[in-house]
Amino acid sequence: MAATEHEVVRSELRWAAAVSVFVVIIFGLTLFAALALHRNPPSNLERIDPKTLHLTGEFTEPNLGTRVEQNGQVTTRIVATQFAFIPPCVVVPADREVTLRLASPDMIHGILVSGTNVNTMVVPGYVSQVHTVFRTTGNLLMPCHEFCGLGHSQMLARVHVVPAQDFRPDAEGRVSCEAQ
Amino acid sequence: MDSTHNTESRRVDLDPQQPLALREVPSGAVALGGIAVLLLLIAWILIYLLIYLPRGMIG
Amino acid sequence: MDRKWRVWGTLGVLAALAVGGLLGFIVLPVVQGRAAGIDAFTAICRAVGILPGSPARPTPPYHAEPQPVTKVAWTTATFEELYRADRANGARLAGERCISCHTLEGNTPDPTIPRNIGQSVFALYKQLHDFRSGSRVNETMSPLVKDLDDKQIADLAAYYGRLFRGAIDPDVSGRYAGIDIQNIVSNGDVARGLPPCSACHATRAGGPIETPTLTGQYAQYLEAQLKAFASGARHNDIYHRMRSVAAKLTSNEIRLLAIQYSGE
Amino acid sequence: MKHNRNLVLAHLWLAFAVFAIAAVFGVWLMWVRSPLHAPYENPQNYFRSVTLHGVSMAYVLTTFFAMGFGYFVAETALGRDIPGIRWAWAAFVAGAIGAVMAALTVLAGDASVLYTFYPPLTASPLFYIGLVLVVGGSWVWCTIMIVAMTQWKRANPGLAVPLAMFATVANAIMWLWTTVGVAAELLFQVIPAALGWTDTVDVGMSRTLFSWTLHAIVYFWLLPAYIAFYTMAPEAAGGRLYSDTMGRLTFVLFLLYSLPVGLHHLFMDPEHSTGFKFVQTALTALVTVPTLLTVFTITASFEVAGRLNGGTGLFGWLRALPWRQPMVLATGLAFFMLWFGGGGGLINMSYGMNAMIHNTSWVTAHFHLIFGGTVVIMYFAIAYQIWPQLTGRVADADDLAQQRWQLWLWAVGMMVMTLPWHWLGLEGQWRRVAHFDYDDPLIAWWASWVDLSLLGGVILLISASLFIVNLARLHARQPAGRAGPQPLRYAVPLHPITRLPAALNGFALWNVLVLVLMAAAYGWPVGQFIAQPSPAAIVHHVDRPS
Repeated sequence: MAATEHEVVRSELRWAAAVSVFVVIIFGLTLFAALALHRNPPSNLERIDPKTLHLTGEFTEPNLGTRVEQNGQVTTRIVATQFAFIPPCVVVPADREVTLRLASPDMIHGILVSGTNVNTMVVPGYVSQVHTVFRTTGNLLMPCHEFCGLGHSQMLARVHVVPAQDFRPDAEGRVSCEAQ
Repeated sequence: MDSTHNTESRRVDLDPQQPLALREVPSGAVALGGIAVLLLLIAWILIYLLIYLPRGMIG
Repeated sequence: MDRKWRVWGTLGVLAALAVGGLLGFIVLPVVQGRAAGIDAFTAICRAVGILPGSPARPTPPYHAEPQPVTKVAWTTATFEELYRADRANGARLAGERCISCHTLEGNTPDPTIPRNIGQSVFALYKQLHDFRSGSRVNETMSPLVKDLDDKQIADLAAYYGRLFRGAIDPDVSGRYAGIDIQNIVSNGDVARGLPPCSACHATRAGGPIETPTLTGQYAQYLEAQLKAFASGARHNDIYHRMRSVAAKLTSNEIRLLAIQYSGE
Repeated sequence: MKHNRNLVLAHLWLAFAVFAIAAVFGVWLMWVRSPLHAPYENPQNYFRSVTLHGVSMAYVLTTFFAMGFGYFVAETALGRDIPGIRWAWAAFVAGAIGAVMAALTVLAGDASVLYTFYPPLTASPLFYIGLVLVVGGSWVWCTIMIVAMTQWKRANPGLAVPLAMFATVANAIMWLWTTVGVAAELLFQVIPAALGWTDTVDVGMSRTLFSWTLHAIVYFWLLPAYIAFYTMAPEAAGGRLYSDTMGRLTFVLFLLYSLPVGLHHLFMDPEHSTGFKFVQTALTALVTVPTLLTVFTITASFEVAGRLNGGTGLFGWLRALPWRQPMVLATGLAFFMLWFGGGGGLINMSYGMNAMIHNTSWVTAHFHLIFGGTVVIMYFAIAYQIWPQLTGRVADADDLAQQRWQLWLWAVGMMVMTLPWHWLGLEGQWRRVAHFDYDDPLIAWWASWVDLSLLGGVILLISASLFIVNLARLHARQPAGRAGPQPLRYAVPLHPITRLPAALNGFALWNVLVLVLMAAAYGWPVGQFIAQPSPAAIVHHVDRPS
């Protein structure tokens, strides 16, 4: 079958065609996951000045943690700063869409929530926004997974995923770990 | 400075028409490569279905 | 035969870009935007990156008033102010208000008063600024700095402090207070999520700008501040940095840490 | 190989010496992060060592190996002297000084910013200037490779450039294109900040400029291994290269599609929009094609060798291959690891699926397996293949046995180290951590898997030391009466090249297409920071008190 260079090239092109089908299948399933199942890398390109983050309204300390906004969106705001997440523990409802909004006043940080697809970098200068639905209830890890200084190894927060009926916002719509 | 194309030692010199042994080339490569790529696709799809999708919405 | 390669090469590249672009900039945002109630134009602009927000989800509103724990912001303007501070003016101001407690070179013998000789300029600037803005309250310090403006605070900080902070007392390198305390200082405690003290307070840690030098400070003062952070009486640390650390320490650890850093 | 023996040896010995030292640090790192207690265990030492391990393996071992191997190929494949030999030595000295500068700064603790050195953490200026010297030296090498090929083509009009040289020049051109990103980041953003000329830095722009380099650099590391696959492995197996044309096309596809895909390192970053991330996902899907073509072409070349050696039936040729040849054994082991490493890459590139494993041990496992495994095992095989040409000492039966042992240990060690990492990465184990809390119920069960990967690391250290011993053995004097080494012969294609289009003998067309691709893929992602800079972040120095 490889008698002449022409046959060789033809066999290579047939292999290339087969391999292209392989790549198209993977690319297609990736596209399907994005289109129908809302599996996208988080990006919302929203700028915020890290130097004055602590002076803003949204990321002021009392407004951090989980809150049900007036339009019903469950939003968890977390600040990632050198060597701790504020608040170090957040409560989120299961089986209900949650929006995580994170910002950093100093370094590049990053979060993942173990056992879920929740993952984003937290870059000073930008607000990171992640939309997800937590299927399993329980206590999940939320570490900082980007090197941010000598205390990086200790930078670890918790996510308490509670069943919908145990998710009881207070008057201002806030839910915190201490209250649980 | 002879560089690349002398002929002695291990390499068997090919006579003009193909020796009998090379008739089936590249069927072995297609078989081995095909199995490897197929297993790769199956592995990718298993991770896609069993780990990626159940872990929920993102982004 | 070469023209064939040029044609096929270019077509291949343009086709790849076209498929990627069509899906990435048009199909994905429009389909996802419709499901989230975002109009096609906004979704496409967000996918291209000229409008903030995700093409697939509305950005949630927020209703909260800023309640900052400090008014200090490390902007380039603040840095310029400190680089150009006038130490002579600082010395004159110190002569009027500070030397009765802190002494001329900031090396007071009274253990309840912090030694600020050689302290970081940024740390001094922040604390003075917080006393003035009320973010930090002290019956002696607050009235003293009430009427100072930013420039005067910068001059005072530049007088007592140093741009590149070293140990307050160079020949003091702290005192060994047991392996557990040494471990907290250099390794922290991952079980409690307690970062090592040296992660910020070591001189080459790359930690927050306003981190003060602790080595050579009075133990009594250090212990008092740690207890204030733990109880929340003192709360001018940006985003709970010291309050979260102090809350995790036992009172014995606080006492020993103060001894370790002070060298007494 | 008469004239530039010392130039090649200097490059390769610097590369492998730095590799051996960095391997020791690698195992210490795994000891510290394991449940066991390692000596000198504290964050300063841990992150200083991570930086040293990364910089040594990613910038010094790779760049100097590629340069040394490039000089060897330029002389032996083209059969003529290397132009600008004095420039080559100057570049080597500058690069060596740069490497030493960077290493000493890191060891002194003034550059604990990891090998990715993302601001706002900023190290000592000496560290960055050291890296600039290494990259600058490699630019001189790129120019020499291009000039050597151009001179050869002028002296042999109409002839096909030997595949080994064609691929080396493709690698050099790709390297020139990709270092534009990191050079711009270093010269315009990071070094001014390190020198204190600016107090702030645009973090979004610096990560984007670094991502411009971050993918094609791994193909700059990978191409020498692919040159060995195409031009050495078939020869060592006693066969032919199945298709020279497709070999050239593979290297062209690498040049084209490894450059405009850097954003897949920033999928989880907030400063880029979904649109450009998806475009670069599509282009990354295309960069899998040349690897899949290579798997077929080299397997077919091995099939030719196996059948010539008497193998029959569908897979009989596999057994008939001369597995006792280190180059053949290394290629087999490399392809085995490539299945896992490449598979990991397919998961990483799949747009939303990246969220499942970004910055987890899965990614660490991926690049250790595909670079540390597939590529570095081929660096070993190339070294074993060309060392006799450099020292005049032919490997005897004992040498070959030791070499095979070393290759097997490396492959086994790499698999044992990285498989647990893949699994733990999926379970959420995050990166660059000095201490895990193994008492935490969610982390406790990781302990035995981390110990297993530590065992893999120890095997790798044994293999690395054995490699240095094996190289030293090839410097021993050739016993009298034994025949000296034959000049190295590159693989001959199954069918002699009759007509070769200019497009597969030069890079003019491909450079134009790379420009189009880079403009489309990186135009706005970089341009957006020029149009509207991101809010600047304060620089935090780690080489002096802030």
